[in-house]
Amino acid sequence: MAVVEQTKDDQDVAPLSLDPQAAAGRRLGKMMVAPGQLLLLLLVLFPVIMEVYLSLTTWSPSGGTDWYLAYQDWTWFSNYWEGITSRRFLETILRTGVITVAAVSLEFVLGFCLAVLYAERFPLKRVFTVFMLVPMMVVPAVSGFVFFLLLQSDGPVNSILSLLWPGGDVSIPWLIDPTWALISVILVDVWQWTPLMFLILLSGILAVPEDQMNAAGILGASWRFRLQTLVIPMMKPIILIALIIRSMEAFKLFDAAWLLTQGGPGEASTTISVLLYRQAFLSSQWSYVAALAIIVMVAISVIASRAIRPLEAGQESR
Amino acid sequence: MADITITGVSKKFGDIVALNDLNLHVDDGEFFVILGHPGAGKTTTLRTIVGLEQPDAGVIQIGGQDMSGVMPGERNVGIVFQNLALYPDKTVYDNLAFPLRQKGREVSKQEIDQRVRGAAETLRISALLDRKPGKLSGGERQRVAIGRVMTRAPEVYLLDEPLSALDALLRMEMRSELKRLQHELKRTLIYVTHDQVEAMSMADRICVLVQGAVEQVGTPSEIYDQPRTIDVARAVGSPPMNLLPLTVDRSQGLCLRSTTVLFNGSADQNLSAITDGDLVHLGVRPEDVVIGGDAASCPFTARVMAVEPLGSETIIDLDVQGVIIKGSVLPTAQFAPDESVRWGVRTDRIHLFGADGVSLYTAAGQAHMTAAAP
Amino acid sequence: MARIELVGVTKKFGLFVAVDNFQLDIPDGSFVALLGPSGCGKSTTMNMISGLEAPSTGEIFFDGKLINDVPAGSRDVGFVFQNYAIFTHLSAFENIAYGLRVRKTDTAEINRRVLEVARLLDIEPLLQRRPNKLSVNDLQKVAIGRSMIVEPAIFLLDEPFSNLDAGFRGFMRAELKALQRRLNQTMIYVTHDQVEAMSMAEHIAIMDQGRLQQYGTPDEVYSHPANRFVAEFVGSTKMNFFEASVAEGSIRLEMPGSQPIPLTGVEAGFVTLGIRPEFLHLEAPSDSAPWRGEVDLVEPLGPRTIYHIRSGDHRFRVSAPPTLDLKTGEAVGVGVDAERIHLFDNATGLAVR
Amino acid sequence: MTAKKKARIAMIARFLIAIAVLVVMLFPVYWMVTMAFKPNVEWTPTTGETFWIPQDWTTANFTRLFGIQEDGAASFLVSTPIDAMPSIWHSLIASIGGTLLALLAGVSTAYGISRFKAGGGALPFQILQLRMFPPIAVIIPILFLWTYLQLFDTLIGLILIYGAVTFPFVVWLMRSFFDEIPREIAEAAIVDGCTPFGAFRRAVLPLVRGGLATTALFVFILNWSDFLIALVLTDANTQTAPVFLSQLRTAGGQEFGAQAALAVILVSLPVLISIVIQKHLVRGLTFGAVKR
Repeated sequence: MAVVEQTKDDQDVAPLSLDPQAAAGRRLGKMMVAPGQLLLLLLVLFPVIMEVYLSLTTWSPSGGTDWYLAYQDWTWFSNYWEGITSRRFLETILRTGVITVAAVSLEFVLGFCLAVLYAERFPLKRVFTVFMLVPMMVVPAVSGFVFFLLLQSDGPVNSILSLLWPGGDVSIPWLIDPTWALISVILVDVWQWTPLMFLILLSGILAVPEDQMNAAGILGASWRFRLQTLVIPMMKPIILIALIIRSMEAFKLFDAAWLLTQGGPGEASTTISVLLYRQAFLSSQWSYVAALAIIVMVAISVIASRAIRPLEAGQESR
Repeated sequence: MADITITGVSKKFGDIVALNDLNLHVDDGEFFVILGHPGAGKTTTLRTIVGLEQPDAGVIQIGGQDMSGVMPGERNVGIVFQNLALYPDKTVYDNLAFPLRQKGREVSKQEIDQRVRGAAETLRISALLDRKPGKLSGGERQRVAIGRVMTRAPEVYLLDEPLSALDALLRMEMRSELKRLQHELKRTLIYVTHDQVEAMSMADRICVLVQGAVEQVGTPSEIYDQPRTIDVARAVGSPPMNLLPLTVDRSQGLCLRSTTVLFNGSADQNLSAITDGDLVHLGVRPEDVVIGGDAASCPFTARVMAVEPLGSETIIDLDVQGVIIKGSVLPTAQFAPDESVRWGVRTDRIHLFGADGVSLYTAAGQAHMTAAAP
Repeated sequence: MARIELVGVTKKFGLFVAVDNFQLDIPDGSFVALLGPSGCGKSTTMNMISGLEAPSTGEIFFDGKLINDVPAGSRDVGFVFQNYAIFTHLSAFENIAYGLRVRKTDTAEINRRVLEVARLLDIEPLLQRRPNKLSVNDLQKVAIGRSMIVEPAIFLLDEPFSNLDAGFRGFMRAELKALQRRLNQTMIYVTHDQVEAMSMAEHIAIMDQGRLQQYGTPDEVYSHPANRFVAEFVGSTKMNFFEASVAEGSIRLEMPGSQPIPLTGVEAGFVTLGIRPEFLHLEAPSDSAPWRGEVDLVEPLGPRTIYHIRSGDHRFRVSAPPTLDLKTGEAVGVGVDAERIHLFDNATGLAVR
Repeated sequence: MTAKKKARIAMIARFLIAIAVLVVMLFPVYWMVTMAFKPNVEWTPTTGETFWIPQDWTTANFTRLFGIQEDGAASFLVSTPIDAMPSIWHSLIASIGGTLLALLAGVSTAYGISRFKAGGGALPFQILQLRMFPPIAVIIPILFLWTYLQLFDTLIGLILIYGAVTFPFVVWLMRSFFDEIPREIAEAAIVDGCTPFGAFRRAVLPLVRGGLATTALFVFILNWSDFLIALVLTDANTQTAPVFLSQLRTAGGQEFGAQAALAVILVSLPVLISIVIQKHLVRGLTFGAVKR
C-alpha cells in the first residue's frame, strides 16, 4: 500500500539545533499534525491491514466464525487470481473506464464552451452563474432518483423528445435497454458535473491576466486568435486539474448509478463501486471483495501518485 | 545598554549562502543603517538578531549577553517587517496593545491604555485608534507598525525597508520624521534598506553589505568619500560613481592610459603594488566631472550622448570610448546631444580601484594626480 | 508617426471622475511624459489613447482623425504595460513575433524582423528563452520589442521603469531616449517619478485628481510651476512653503528675525511663498541675513547635504554643499535667492509669480 | 456605431444561448420540485398525459413524508405510514458532527503543513490519496471493525467515518488559506511575546475565519450528500435521509411524491449554502488548487 509505505518520510532536514525557538516550532508542527496522522492510522492503516488479511482467506460472515478467526480459511492469493482472471471484474473495470472517459470528456467539452460563453459580457450573467451551479449541489443520490423519474419510458424526457421530434412518438428504453442504461448513467454524471467543469474552466479563463489579453488586443489579435494562442495554452494546468479531479470522482461513481439502475439491467451499467457493493452485500463474498478492493486501491495509488502533482503545483503557484 | 555585537555569523538556506561570516558592532543608541542590494543578506541579519532565524555558526550578543537560546519574545528587540505584518483583524489600538497583553508581561489595563495612547500621540495616530489597518493609508500603516514596537519599549528597534511601499514625497517626510523619533527615543535602531538616499540621510553609521558579508562600515561621509571597494563606491551616490577602466604604464613614473586618456601620477605615491600592464578602475563621482571648462581643467574631448535635466542639476552623459561617463552640471549650462565637449575630472577627488575591486588610492583632498591629454 | 489631440476628454467610473475635461495636443514625433501621483488619472488617460478604455465624453484625434470608435487593435499604437504583460508560455522570440503572427506574416519575414528588433535591443542571445528565465530588465526589452515590431505610429509606455533596479533604470532611461530619437515616433510614457519625467521628456503633462495641472518643458515646470501642486511635486527635494504677506513692495514672513525681501509687481495681500531648498543658502548668523534659525536635522546625501532649519514655528529645508559641516542645534543665517521666489494664491494655489 | 451595434447583437445572442442552456440544466430540478407539489394523480403515469405544470398544488406529499395523517381524501392510498423526520435528524447530526471532527483534526494539520512543513513533503499527498479510493473499497473492513466495537448503526460511528473521509479535504483547503497569510504575521506575534501556538491561535486563526467557515460549509455539504457510507454502516436506528429516500422507493407501493418531497428538502440545504460560499466554490471543489 502506497499510503503505508510513504508514512516514514524524512524530508524534515532542519539542522538539529539546541535553540528553543526552532525546537518549539518543530514540536508544535509535530503536535499539530498528530491528530491528523492518528486519524489516518486508525481509519486507514488498520482497515487496510485487515482488508489484506481477509483477502488472503475465504472467510465470509455467513460462515459463522468471527472475522479475526479468518486465518482458519487461509488461501493465499487465490482470491486475487480469481479476480484478475474474472471476466466480470475485468469487464466492470473496462465499463467504469468507458463511463469515466465518456462522461469526463463530454463534461469538458460542454464546460469549456459554457466557460467561453460566460467569459464574455451579457445581461444577468451573475444570476445565471448561480443557477448554473445548482445541479452540482444536488445530492448525488437525489439526482439518481430524479433521473430515474425523468427517464421512465413514458417519462417527461421522452415526452419532450416526442414534442421536438418531427416524427412524433419517441420512446427510448432509457433504463431497460443495456446500452441505453449505460448512456443514462453517463447522462446523469454529465448533467451533475458539467457545472463543475464550467466553473473551474471559467475561473481559468478569467485568470488569464487582463494585461496580456489587452497586449494581444492592441497588437490586433482577434478574440479567437487570443483564445488559441493565449487562453488555452495558459489554462493547461487548470484543465489538467479539472480533468484529474473529475476523473477521480467519476471512477468512484456509485450513488447516482445505484439509484438510477442498480447496475442493471443485468450488469450493463455496473461500475466498480456497484460491483463491490453487490458482491459484498448481495453475494456475501467478503474475502473476494477484499481482494478486488486491494487490487483497485493499488491501481489507483499508482495512478494517483502521478496525478496529484498538478494539484500540488496549483497549491504552490501563488 | 543595548549595543549589538555580531561575531562570525553564517547562515545558509539550502545552497544559498545568506550570511557569510558576518562581523558587526552596533553602538548603544546608534542609528545604524545596513545598505545592500536585494539578496545581500540584510533581512536575514535582522531576522537573526531578533531570533526568528538561527545562525548556523557565530554568536549574537545584545548588551553583552549571548542571545543563543533566548526566545524572540524575550530579547527585548522590536522589529518592523517590510510588509509591516499588522494584524488586519484588530483595530489600531489592539495592534498596539497586543505585545503588552502577552503572558508573562503582566501589564495593567490602565498601563496598557497609557502606553498605547502615548505611542499614538508621539506618532500622531491618536485619531486612528479605532480603525482597522485595512482602512489606513500607507503612511499611517507605517506609523502603526512602529507604534506596535514602541509600546513594548524595547532596547533595540529593527526596521526592514519600512519606507519602500510609500511614494516619493511621503518617503521624504517619513525619513526626517523617523530620524527625529530616534533622537527622541535614544534607542539603538538598525535600519535595513537598499535605497542609498535613505542610508546617507538617516544613518549615524552605514554598513554596506555585499553577499552576506560586511564590505565597509562608516559614517555617511566616510562611505561616500572614502569607499573601500568598488562595490561600496557604487552603492552610494546617484547617479553612481563613474568607473573608467585604465591600464597602468610605469615606464615614466606612473601613467594610467586608455586609448586617449592619460593620467600622470607623481612618483611619491605609495602605489608600488600595481605594476605595468595592470588594469585599474578610475572612480570619479558625477559632481567631480568637469564639463566645458578651460583646457587646464578639461583636457579631453567627448561626445554628449544625452542630457537629463533634473531641475536642480543636469546630468550629461558623455561617450568616452564606449564607456558612459555621467557628469553633473548646473541647470543653467547648455549642452545638446551629439555636441562635442571638453571634459576633465577634479583630480583631488578621484579614486583608484585595483583589479580585485579594492581601493588603492583615494585623493581625499590631496592632489597627486594630474590629468593630461596625450 | 502621428499627432495626438485630446479634446475635452472625461472618463467616469460610476460616480468617480478619473479624468476630467482633459485637453492635450501632442505634436508628431514628440516625447511626452504624463506625470502625477498614483490615482491621478494618468493611466486612464493612457488607456483611452490606446483604446483599452473609451472616454465617457470628449474626443481623441490621431492626425486629425477621430478615433473614438476605432478598436484598440486597429489604432496603430504600441503599448508597453507596467508589468510588461509578457506571454509567459511563449519564448522571447514568439513574444516579439506575436504581432506578426496575428498579421499572418510569412515565417522568413518574421525571422528577419524579430532578429532585427532583437539586435536593436541587444537581446539576440536570449530569443529562445522562456520569460521565467529572463531578468526583469530583459523582460522589459522583450515587451518593447513586441510593440516595436509592428512599427506603430504611437508608442505608449506605462511606468516603464518602476520594476527595474536602480542601476539599470538610469541606463534604460538613456537607452529609451536614444531609441525614441532614432525611431522618431510619437512616444508617451506614464510615470509617478518626477526624475524620470524631467530627465527624459521633451514635454511633461502633470496631472492631479484627473485634471491637467501644467504642460510644458522640464525647465518650465521646474522654474515656472503653474500652481502649488506642480511646485511641490517637481524637484528632488520638496519646495519650502511659507505663509507670507506682500505690502509696500516687499514680502514679509511671520518668522522671528526675518527681514522683508524687496519684491515688485505683486499685489498687496496674503500669499504662499515657495522657494526650493537649492535657492536658499546658509551663512553665519548675522543681523544682515534675511532669515535666521537653527539646525534641526542634517541629511547628508553625498554631493549635497539637506539641512532642516527651525525658525520659530517654521521648519524648512536648505540644500548645501557637503563641505559645510554644521551640527544639530547650531544657529545659522539663511540667504534667499529672491529671483527664485514663487508666490501662490492662497485660495486657488495658482502661481502669481 | 456599427461596432457598437455588432457588440449588442452578440450580447443578446449570448444571453439567449445562456437561457437555453439554463433551461436544460434546471429542468430536472424543476421536475423534482413540481413533483413534490403534485397530487399523485398527476404523476401516476396511467393516462399517458404529462403534467408540465402542477394543476393542483398540494402539500400532501410533505405531510405524508412526515407521517401526518390527513383525514379523508388521500388516506385510502396510504398503506403504511412513513416518517422521514428521524432520518433527517440523523443526517444533520452526523453531518455536523463529522464536520466538526474533520475541522478539529484538519485545521491543525493544515497549519502544521503550511507553516512548519511538518510530517514531511509527502504527507499532503498521502492525505489526498485517501480521497481517490472508492469509499466502498475502504468501508468493508470498517464495517467489521465497527461491528466489533459496537459502533455499527450508531451516530458516533457515522460521525467518526464522516470526519475521516472529509479530513483530507479540510487539510487541503485550509492549507491553501493558511498559505495566503504572510508568515510575518505569526512571526510578529512571536516577537511580541506569543508562543508559536499562541501566534497561531491569536494572530493567524482570526485571519482565516472566512476560510474556516467556507471549509466547514463545504464539508457539511459533502457529509450531507453521502449515500454509500450510510448505506453500509447504518441500519434502522440511524438511517440517514438519502438512504431513507432510496429505500422508500421499494417500501411497498410507489412513493414518488413523498420521495420527491424529501429530495427537495435534501437539495435545498446545499443549494442555499452554495450561494453563501459562492466566492470560494472553485477553490473548494478543487481542493484549494484553483484559487481565482
